Amino acid sequence: MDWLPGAASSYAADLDRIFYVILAITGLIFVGVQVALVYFIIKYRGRKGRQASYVEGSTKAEVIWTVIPAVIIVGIAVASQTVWSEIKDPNHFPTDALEVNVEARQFAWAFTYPGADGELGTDDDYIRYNQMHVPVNRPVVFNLTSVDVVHSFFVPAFRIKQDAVPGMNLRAWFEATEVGEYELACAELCGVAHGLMKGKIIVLSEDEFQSWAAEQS
Amino acid sequence: MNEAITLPGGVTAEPGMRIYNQKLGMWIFLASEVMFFTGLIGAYIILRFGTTAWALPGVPLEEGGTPLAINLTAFNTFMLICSSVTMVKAFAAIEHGDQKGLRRYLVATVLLGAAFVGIQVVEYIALAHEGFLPRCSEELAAVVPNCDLFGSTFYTMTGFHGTHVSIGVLCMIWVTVKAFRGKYTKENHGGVEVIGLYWHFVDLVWIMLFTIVYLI
Amino acid sequence: MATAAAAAAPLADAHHEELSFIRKYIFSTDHKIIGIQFLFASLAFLVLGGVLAILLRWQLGFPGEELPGVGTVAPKFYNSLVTMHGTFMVFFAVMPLLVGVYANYLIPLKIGAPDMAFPRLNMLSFWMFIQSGIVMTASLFVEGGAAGSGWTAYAPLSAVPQYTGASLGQQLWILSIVLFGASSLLGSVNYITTVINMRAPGMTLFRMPLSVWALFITAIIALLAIPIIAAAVIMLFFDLTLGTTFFLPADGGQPLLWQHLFWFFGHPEVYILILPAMGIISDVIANGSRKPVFGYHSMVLAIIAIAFLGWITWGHHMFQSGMNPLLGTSFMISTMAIAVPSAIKVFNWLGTMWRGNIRFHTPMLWAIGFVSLFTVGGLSGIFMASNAVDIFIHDTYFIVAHIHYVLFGGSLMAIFAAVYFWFPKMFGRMMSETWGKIHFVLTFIFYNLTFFPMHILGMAGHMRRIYDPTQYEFLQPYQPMNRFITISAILLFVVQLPFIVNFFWSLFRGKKADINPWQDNGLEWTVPSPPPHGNFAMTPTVYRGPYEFSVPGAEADYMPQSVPPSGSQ
Amino acid sequence: MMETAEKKKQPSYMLIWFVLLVLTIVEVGVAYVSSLPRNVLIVVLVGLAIWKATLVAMYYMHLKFERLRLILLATAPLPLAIILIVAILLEHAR
Repeated sequence: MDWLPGAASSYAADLDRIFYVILAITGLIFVGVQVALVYFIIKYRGRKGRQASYVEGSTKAEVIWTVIPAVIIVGIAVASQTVWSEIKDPNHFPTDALEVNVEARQFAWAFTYPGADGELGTDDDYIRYNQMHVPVNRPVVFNLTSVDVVHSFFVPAFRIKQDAVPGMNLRAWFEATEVGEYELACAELCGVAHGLMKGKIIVLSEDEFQSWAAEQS
Repeated sequence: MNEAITLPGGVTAEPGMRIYNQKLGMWIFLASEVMFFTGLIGAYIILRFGTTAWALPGVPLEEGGTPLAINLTAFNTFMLICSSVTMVKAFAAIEHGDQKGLRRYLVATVLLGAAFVGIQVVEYIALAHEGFLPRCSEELAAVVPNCDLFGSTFYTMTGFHGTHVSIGVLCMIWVTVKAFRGKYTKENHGGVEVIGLYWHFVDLVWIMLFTIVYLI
Repeated sequence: MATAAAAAAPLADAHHEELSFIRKYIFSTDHKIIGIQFLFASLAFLVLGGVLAILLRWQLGFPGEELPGVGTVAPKFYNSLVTMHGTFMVFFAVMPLLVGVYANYLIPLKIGAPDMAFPRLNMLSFWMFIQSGIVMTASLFVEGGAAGSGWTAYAPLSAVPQYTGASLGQQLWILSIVLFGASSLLGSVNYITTVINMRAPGMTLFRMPLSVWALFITAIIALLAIPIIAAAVIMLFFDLTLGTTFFLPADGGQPLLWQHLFWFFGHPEVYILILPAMGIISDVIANGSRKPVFGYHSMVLAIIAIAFLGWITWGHHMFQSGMNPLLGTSFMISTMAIAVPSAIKVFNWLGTMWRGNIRFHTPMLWAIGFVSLFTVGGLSGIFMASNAVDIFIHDTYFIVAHIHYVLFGGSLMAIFAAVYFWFPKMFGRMMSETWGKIHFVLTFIFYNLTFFPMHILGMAGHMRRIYDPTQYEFLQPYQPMNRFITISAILLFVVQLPFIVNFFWSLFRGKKADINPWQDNGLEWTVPSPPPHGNFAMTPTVYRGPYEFSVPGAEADYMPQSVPPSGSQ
Repeated sequence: MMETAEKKKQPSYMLIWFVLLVLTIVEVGVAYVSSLPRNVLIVVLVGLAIWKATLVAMYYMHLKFERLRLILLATAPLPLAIILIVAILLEHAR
């Protein structure tokens, strides 16, 4: 059962777990409903001389199938909330992270890295387009903005998606756990070349990243 | 249980709201109008709270004051309130079968409503001369904070209200003509009541808009 | 019953002769004619929406290849296709098919009223709908192309012509939506007034069939939701034309404001599209099972609960939009809550079939298909209600699969059930049962072949609304599946042909229908097929609930609502 | 106010008009004399506006004299309006 793309970030496994739990629960209900439907169709198919039972309802049955879904739903909500706040709540963002500015525009991504001084907004910052180099096993917090329309930063392998809204500075984070190249896509319809607005996330080992960074400045 | 009730407007209603269709329909329509103005006013509130600076009344224009003429509009508000009372007086008159009173008060309502629209047009022209438009002139944009946003919301909200008043005046003229032809009686005057509901609603919206747009 | 019908017929004929053809069939104020007009118009838009879908599916299955006889699909045109397919299907096909057709046709007949409360407004409503449809269709052909910002028209993409390249197209889109909104508003005022004020004696609120309940609640939702979209698109229009700055961040505007306003309308809109379907399905399943609806009162409460919850869940469309994360939590909870009344409905439909004596007439087949497929759509909704899972599946094909399971597998299945069910009443002739069943089986198969694989694409991370999936390495292994979906979609489109042929053939050549071909209980089955102008020869009196099937001791297994209790006359 | 409510059939329309007029004058006055803190001023002005609007709805639109069902119908949109505005405002309370 490997329907989700290969996971390569620290929180991907948590998100996938909830996905598969929901899949299991809904799958069970799905099979239950369809089997009941088919069974009823065969069992209670119309025959001459037979009459349907005059049943108007059953409070007991209805209470049961109100309460059970409600309980399941509460369970799913609680589990989701934990992962949601892990990924999206700014108060839970990792602190010792590499900070990068990400600017989306029609139809490219611009990544601003802090230079040698490690701080953004200084003279030694440098910008790279459509390719984002990040170190493995170190959190990356990025400030996401847009120049023109709403875009969305989506890296399937990292399970991260965050809209880039013009006029807003939104923050998000990920921590890559495996060295390699991953595709970055725009997930929000953003104009004529929306489908071509792609980039690459290149995850390097810490040493490689340091030497890459040294080359840039 | 099966009793049919004849109501103003000559309509027979079955057990339901026990008011005639036209009046019920107008109330339902007004419910949707509430949501329409909620959309506009809500957008204004959100845009305004999303920014820090806004043009305030009682402050000179040069120091970031409002370009709006509040005294003129306060007078206009007064006229709209007056038109509401003449409208309700017209309704009270025909409830007693007073044809003369109905006509006199309806004419007064039409005139007051038309005057409101007229003053609003004068206000718009004056503001446009000052350079206050959905896109402000550069001189004005230099002094009025968020002038473009102010202009956008101001013209949209007051413009839609003005459109509602204008439609109301047109309908009112039609009702007045019918009143002069003696179409309304003590028993049958649904038209006056229904147009009255619309008229008071437009007045009510203005009461909110005046406070929100001009005074806050 | 028979005597009432006989008495009504000559009276109706006498009335009809006074009307010219134009007054009778074109500018008619008769709710039945208006319903039928809506039926023809919105079926035409349904076909148009289908053609657009095939074009965009072609590009996804065979990127860049030439569609025989049409040519290749350019990226800009592709965006217009995405936008217009959504727009036509939501506003001009599904919504008028459910609300325009069946609210108009069924409400007065089912509550025992001679017509709508405001027949002339009703006519106006239809002609405004036609106008808005013409404007929207025209926008496909203007310079710069049709609107290309999605049916959600997210600002600022939609607010600045340079961003999409469509200027006039976007403006016409807005104009059409405003006209459409006005038309729906007039309709809603009419439906609500009619249901409140014009019920026949004895037709208490809890004797109304669930279809009328659902249409009533739907009308309330439309009444209060549509003004919001009207306000929003008008502001968008001013941004485009008058230089206002509501949604333009450079001048202080807020893009998220658009999303809030749009989804504050948009989410209730989803329930406008599904609640009437649920009501119709309840009627058909009770009829097919020859049993009362299981838990009638809780079905009504579930409709009301879904309608109310629909107002406080719009934020789940915006989990990834940069909305306050705390707001995201509350929206997840309210969204999850909707699963409960939805589950009640599904289980109660199953309960209705349980121990029934099921007749598999064509409408019943579609109703069973509805229950089966709506379950899938409802369950897949739980994935995106979970704000954590939504981070991954938002804006992927998982969402596309979900909305199509709800709107096609749900709403459209119900629409077909309704067309087959009420066709005899509308036109006085039966549709072919054999061809109806063939239509159902083929649609059911190709429907699932088209939309089920989209779940798998979504799980793989396939973004929606992208022009060419082969541009992405991680999507290339899924291209065969995309191709499979496209071929299935074309076949799904083709197998609607039996329906079209059956519909028009039956219109002229179908077997004559008698008053009550399905042996149903509703008041509409006590008048001739088609019913005369004014519907009822004399106002009916209602003595019982809508679902008294198989009452123990009764002669027949159905008992129309106007049959007095035995013993009294 | 109390007297008008008692005379159920014939509220004194002129009295309501007078109250509305006075409230309007008070509003404009309050807006100009901005010695009050901004937030208090906003609350006071909106409160006055709601008071005036309620008077119009109650007496001129006769809502006070209608059946409860109609009152419910007429006020049904208000909770929705409040939900919309409050929820979006929370957005900015970040």
